[in-house]
Amino acid sequence: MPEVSTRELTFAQAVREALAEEMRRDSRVCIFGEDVAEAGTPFKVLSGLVEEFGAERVMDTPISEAGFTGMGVGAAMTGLRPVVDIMFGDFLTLTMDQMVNQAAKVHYMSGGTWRVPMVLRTTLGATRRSAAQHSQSLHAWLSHVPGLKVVMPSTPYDAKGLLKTAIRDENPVVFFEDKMMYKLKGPVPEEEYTIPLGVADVKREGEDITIVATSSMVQVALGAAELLEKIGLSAEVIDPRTTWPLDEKTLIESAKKTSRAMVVDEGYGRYGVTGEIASVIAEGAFYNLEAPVKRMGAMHVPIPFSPPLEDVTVPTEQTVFEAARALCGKA
Amino acid sequence: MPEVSTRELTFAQAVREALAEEMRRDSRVCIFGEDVAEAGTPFKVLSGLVEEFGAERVMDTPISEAGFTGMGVGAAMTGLRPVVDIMFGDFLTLTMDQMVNQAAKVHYMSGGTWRVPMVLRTTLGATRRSAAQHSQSLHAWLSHVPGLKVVMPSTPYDAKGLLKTAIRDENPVVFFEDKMMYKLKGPVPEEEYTIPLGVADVKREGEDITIVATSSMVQVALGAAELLEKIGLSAEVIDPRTTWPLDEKTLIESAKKTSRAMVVDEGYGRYGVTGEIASVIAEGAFYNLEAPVKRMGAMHVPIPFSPPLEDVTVPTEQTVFEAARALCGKA
Amino acid sequence: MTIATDQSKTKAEVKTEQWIRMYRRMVMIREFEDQVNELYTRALMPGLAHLYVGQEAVAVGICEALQSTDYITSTHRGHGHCVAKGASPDRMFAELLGKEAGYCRGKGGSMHIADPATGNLGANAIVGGSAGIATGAALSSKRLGTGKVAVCFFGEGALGQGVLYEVMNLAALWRLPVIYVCENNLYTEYTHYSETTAGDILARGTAFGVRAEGVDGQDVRAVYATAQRLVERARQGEGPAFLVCETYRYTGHHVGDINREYYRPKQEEQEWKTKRDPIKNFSQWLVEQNFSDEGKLRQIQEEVRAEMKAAVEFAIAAPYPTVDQVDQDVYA
Amino acid sequence: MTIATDQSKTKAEVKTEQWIRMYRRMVMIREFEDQVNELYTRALMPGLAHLYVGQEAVAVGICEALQSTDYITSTHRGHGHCVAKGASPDRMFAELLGKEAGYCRGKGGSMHIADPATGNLGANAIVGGSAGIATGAALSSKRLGTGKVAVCFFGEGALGQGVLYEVMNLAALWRLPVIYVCENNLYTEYTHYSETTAGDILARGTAFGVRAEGVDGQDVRAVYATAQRLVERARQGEGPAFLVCETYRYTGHHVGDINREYYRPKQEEQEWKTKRDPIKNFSQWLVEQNFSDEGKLRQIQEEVRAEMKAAVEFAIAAPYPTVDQVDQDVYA
Ligand SMILES: Cc1ncc(C[n+]2csc(CCOP(=O)(O)OP(=O)(O)O)c2C)c(N)n1
Ligand SMILES: Cc1ncc(C[n+]2csc(CCOP(=O)(O)OP(=O)(O)O)c2C)c(N)n1
Ligand SMILES: [Mg+2]
Ligand SMILES: [Mg+2]
Repeated sequence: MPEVSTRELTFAQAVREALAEEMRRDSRVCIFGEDVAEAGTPFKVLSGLVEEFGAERVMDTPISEAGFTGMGVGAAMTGLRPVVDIMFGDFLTLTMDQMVNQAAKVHYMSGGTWRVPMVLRTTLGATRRSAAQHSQSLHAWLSHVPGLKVVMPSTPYDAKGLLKTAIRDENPVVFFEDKMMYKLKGPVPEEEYTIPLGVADVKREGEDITIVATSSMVQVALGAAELLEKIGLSAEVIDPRTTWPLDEKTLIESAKKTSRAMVVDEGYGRYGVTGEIASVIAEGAFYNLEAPVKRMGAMHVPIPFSPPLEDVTVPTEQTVFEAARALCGKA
Repeated sequence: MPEVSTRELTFAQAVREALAEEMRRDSRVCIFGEDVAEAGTPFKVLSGLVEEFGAERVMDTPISEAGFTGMGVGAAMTGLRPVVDIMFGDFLTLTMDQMVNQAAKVHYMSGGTWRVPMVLRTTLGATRRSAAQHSQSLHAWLSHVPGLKVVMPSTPYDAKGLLKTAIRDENPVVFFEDKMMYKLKGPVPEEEYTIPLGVADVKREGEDITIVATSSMVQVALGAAELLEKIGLSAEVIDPRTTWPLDEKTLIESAKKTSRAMVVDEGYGRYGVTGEIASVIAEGAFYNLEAPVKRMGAMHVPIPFSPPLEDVTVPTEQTVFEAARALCGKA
Repeated sequence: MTIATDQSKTKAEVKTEQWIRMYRRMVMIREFEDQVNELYTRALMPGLAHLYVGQEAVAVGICEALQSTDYITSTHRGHGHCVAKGASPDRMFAELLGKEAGYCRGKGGSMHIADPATGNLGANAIVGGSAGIATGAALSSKRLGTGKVAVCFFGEGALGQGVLYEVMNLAALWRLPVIYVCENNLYTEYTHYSETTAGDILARGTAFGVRAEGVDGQDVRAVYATAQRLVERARQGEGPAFLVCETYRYTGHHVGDINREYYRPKQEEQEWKTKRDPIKNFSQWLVEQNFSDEGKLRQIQEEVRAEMKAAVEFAIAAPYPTVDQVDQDVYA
Repeated sequence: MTIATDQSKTKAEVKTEQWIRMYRRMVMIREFEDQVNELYTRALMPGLAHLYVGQEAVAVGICEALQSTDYITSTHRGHGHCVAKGASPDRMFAELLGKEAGYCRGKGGSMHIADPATGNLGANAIVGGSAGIATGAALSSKRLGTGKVAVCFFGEGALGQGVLYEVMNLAALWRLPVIYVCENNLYTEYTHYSETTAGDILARGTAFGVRAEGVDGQDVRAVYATAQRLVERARQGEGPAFLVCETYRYTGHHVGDINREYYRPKQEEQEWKTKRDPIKNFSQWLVEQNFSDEGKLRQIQEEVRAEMKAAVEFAIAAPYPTVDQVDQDVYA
C-alpha cells in the first residue's frame, strides 16, 4: 500500500480543491453564481479559481437565482457540467421551480433520455447573527424531492471527496455547506480520492447511544459525546453524509446495537430531516429500542437576530448532551 | 338546541360558500389569481364570485405566481385580507420566497408589529393523468416552516369551516384542496359555523389500529377501514385537518388506545408529513405500540403520466388495507 | 428543417421542395391535432391536451430555419413544435396514450415530449419553465463551440413570469445563441392578453438588450424569413433575439374547453379561421406561384391523414409500460 | 416628510424649514452610519451592516415627498430609509445590537427594521424581496381608498430579480400608487452593474407600462422634485413609476469590506466623495442661497452627532430580550 500523505485543510480549502481538481480533469465543469469570480464568493471559498480557469469557466451572474439555476439545468442537459452557486441556502426559495419541477424531473419525464449532471452548491446554518432570511437550513425540502440527491458534508475530508463525486454524478445534486464550518480544519490526503454518495460514516464508535447528526451538527454531537464519556456513557456518532440516498442500514444497525438513538439536524425540527431519520430508525430497530428516538432540530421559530435568542434556537453540545443523558435514563 | 338543517354540497361548493360568506361579512376579503374571475378557475371552484363581488374583489392576474403572492403579503400587511389562488400546488415552487422568506417571517422579524392575515389556496393530488409537474402534494414544505399554518381539509364540511377560520386568522395560512375531491359531496349545515385550526377529527372510531390520514387520503383510509372491518379489524381513522398546528394529543391518545398506527399522506413519502407524524406518535405512544408506525406516502418518483404507472404511486384503499392488515399481524 | 440538398437539383427545385416540405409539416400538425381531439372525444386518451391548431406556421416557420441538431424547448401546447422539429407521430401518439413506445416511455405524456435525436429538450408544463433550460443550452453551445442555436417557444402568458427576463438579461450579457419565440395567440387560459400584459411586448426584449422583432405568425414564409435571419445572427455570435409571433389558437385552451363565448367571441374565431388560416393562405400562394397545384396539395393532405391514422393505430395497439418501470429513470 | 405647516409662517420660512429639515436628515443618516461603523470596529455589534453613506440624498429626497402614513419598503442597506421616514435612532441602534428596545425587539437586526408608526413595512434581506410587498401595499391603498403611496427602495442589483417585473406589470395594469426607486450605486456586492445589467435600465420600466425617469441621486433637490411629481401622480391614480437614482456607496458592501481595489478603483471613490457628495453640495447651495450659513450647518451637525452618541449609549445600555421571548411573535 502506498503511503498516504495528508495535510490539514480548512473546509473551504477542501471545497475549492475539489472544484479545482474536477475542473482540471474535465473541461466541461464550470461554475456560475453571484460574485464567484474575482470575489471568490463572500465566503472566499472560490478564491483563485477564476485566475486559474478564466472567466469563461467561472462566471459572475446577476442576482437572478431562478434564471441562472435554470440555465444550469439546460447547460447540464447539453454537455456542460455546471456547478451553480447559491450564496445562502435561504435563496433556494427562488430556485425551487428550477430544481424541483425541472432539474429533478427531466430525466424521468423524458423516459430516461435527457440527463442533468449538475451540482448546486449552497449553504446552511445559523448563529452568524444574520437573522431570519440568512440563517436557514432548508435541506429537508430538497431531500423530499425524488430525482435529487442531497449531500451534507461535515468535515474537510468529506467535503472534498463528496463534492468530487457529486460533480461526476449524472444527476442533479444539491450540496450543502455549513457557513460556520468554512474555517474548520481537518486532514485531507494529498492523493486523489472520492467518497460515494449514500454511505454513512461512523464518526465515533460507541455502545450506549446512537447520535445521528448531519453537517453542522456532527461537531456538536462529537462534542456532546465527549461530555457523555465523562459521565460514563459511550455515544456512537453517525453522519449519514447524504440525506438522499440515505444509508438506512448503517443507522439502523447502530441503533440496534446501542438500543437508544437520537437525531440532530440544524433544519427546522418539524416536518424535516429528523422526522424521516427517526422514523427509519424507529421502524428498523423497533424491537431493540429501549426509548423513543429523540429528535433535535432548530426551534420552530424564524431565526432571530438577537444573540441570546439565536443561540437557543439550535442544538448545542450542552443541549445534545443533556438530551442524550436523559434518554439513557441518567437524569 | 336549535335544529340544524344541512344539505349536501360538493367540496367545491363548500369552498365557494366559505369564500362568499366571508366576503359578505368582511369587505376587506378579496381574491386574486389566474383565471379566478369569469372563468372561476379551471376547476370552477370560484364560479359566480366575480358576479357577486365584482372585479375589484375577484381579480384576474397575469401568470406571475411569485409577484401576486408577494402582493398578497403586502396587501395583508396593510389592511386587506387577500385569498391568493395558486392553481396547482406544483406552482408553489414559484412562491416559496414570498411565502417562506416574507409571509412566514414578517410578524416575527418585525417584533410582532406587522401581521400577514392572508390565505393561499392551492391544490394537491395525483391520478388526474397530469404528469409530474401538475400532480404533486407539496404541503410538507410549508408545514416545515415556522410562521405558516397549513390546512388540509378532507370533506366539504371541513373545507368550509376551516376556510372561514383561515380567512379570519391573523397569520398566513396555506390551504390545500385535493383536486380529485372537488366533486365529492357531503353534508354542510345551512347555519354558519367555523372549525378551529389545530383540532384533529376522528373520522371513524376503532379499536385495533389507528390510521392517521390527511386530505385526499382520508377517504382512502375510510375505504380501507371498511375492508378491514370485513376481516374483523376495527380501524380508527383520524384526520389531523391541519398539519400545523398539529393536534398531537389526539393522535397519540388514539395510538395508545389501539397500540398500532399508520400514517397515510399523498405527499412524497420521504422527508415529508409521514415522517413527522409517525415520529410524534412513535415518541408519544412509545410504550404502547406493538409494532412500528407504518408510513405510506407517494412513491419516491416524479409522478408518471402513464395510467398504470401513476396508479401505483399513491396509496389506495387496497394498499392501505393490506398494510394495515399486515401491521395487525393478519397476513 | 434544412436537409442536405442534392447537388443535381436546380435552385428552383430545391426551393419548391422546401415549400412543399413546410406545407406538409403544417398539415401534419393539423392532422395530428385532429386525431388528438378524436382520441379525447372517444375517451381513449388519458388526461387532457392543448391543441396547436391555428398556430402551425409558427412552429414550422421557425424549425425550418434550424438544423436538426439545434435545440428547442416547448410548452404545454407543444405537439406542433415536436412535429416541426422532426418527431415521429407514432411515438408521439404512443406518448399521449401513456404507452411504452412513446418518446418518454409513457412517463411524460402530452405536456412533456422530449427527444434528444431531434434536439427537443422537452415540452414543459410550467408556464415559462423552459426559459432557463433553453438559455442554458445556448450557453453550452457557446462554451463547447458547437454552433448550435436554441429556440425557446412559449405563449404570451409566459411574459408574466419573471424568470424570462432574468435569462434574457443573461443571454444578452453573454451573447448567447438563443431565440425566445413568443407565440401571442391572444389568450392565456381564459383571459385576453391585454388584461394581463401592460406596456409594450417588443420593448420587453430590447429593455434587456435582446434584439426584438414581431412577425405575422400566420404567414409561414414571413416567420421563416425572420427566423432565418435571427438564427443566423445568433449562430454568428451576435446574440439572442426575441421574436413575437401574432397567432391564434382555433380551439379551446385544452380539448375540454368547448364553451368559450364567455371569454372570446365566436366571430373572432371565425375571422381568424377564414381570413388568416396559415395553411389555406400558404396553399393558395403555392398554387398561385406554381409551386404546386390543388390536386397535389390535396394528395399530400390525404397521405398525411393516412399516416396519422396509422400512427394512432400503432399507439392504440402499443402496450403500456410494465409496472416495474415506475421507479426506473428517477436517477441516471 | 411633509409636516403640518404653521399658518403664520411665510412661504419662504416654510421652504427654509424644509431645506434645513432635509439637511438635518441627511446628516443624521451619515452620523448614524458613522456610529454603526464604530460599533462594528469596537466589536460591539453582532453580525454585519451595510452602510448607506453616500446615498443620503436618495432616501431623504424621496421621503420628503411622502406623508408619514405613506409606505416604504427597504433593503439590507436600509438604515437611511428608516431614518428618512422618521425612525428614532435610539430604537434603531437598539435593534442593531439585538436589544429588546429595538424596533423589532431585537429579532430583526440591521436588515429588518420595520415600524408601522412611520409606514415602514420593513427592510428586506432578500434582494428584490420587497417588490411584492410594496406593490401589495399599493393595492390596499387603492382598494381601501386611503390615498397612500408605497415606495419600494432597492439597489440596482434587484434588477436581476424577475419578480420585480412581475409586479411592475401588475402595478401598471391595475394603476397602483407605487414608486419603484432603484438606487444605482454602481455595484452589487463586488461586481459592477454593467457586468450584470444588459439593455437599458429605464426601458425596463416603460416596457412594463411603468413611467420611468432618471435623476441624479446625489442632488437631494432634484430627487425631491422628481419624487414629488411622481408621488403626486401616483396619489391621483395615474399609476406607478420607476425612478432610477444614480448614486454611490462610499464604503464597502458591508462594514467588513475594507479592501475594495480588486473591484473598484480608489480614484473612483475619491471622485464621488469630493465632487458629488450630496451633503457637501447641498450645504454649499444652502449657504449660497442664504437659507443658512456655515456656522448654523455645523451646529446642526454637532447636535446630530450628540444625538447619535446618546442614542448609541442608550442602545448599549439597553437589555437583551429575555430568552423566553424567542418563541413569541411567531404567530399573531
Ligand atoms: C407557472 C404556471 N402557472 C400556471 C399554469 C397553468 N396554465 C397552464 S397553460 C396556462 C396559460 C398559458 O397561456 P400562454 O402562455 O399564452 O400559452 P397558450 O396556452 O396560449 O399556448 C396556464 C395559466 C402553469 N401551467 N404554469
Ligand atoms: C436573493 C438574494 N440574492 C443574493 C443576496 C446576497 N446579496 C446581498 S446584498 C447583494 C448585492 C445587492 O446589490 P444592490 O441590489 O445593488 O444593493 P446595494 O448593496 O448596492 O445597496 C447580494 C448579492 C441576497 N441577499 N438576496
Ligand atoms: Mg396564449
Ligand atoms: Mg448596488
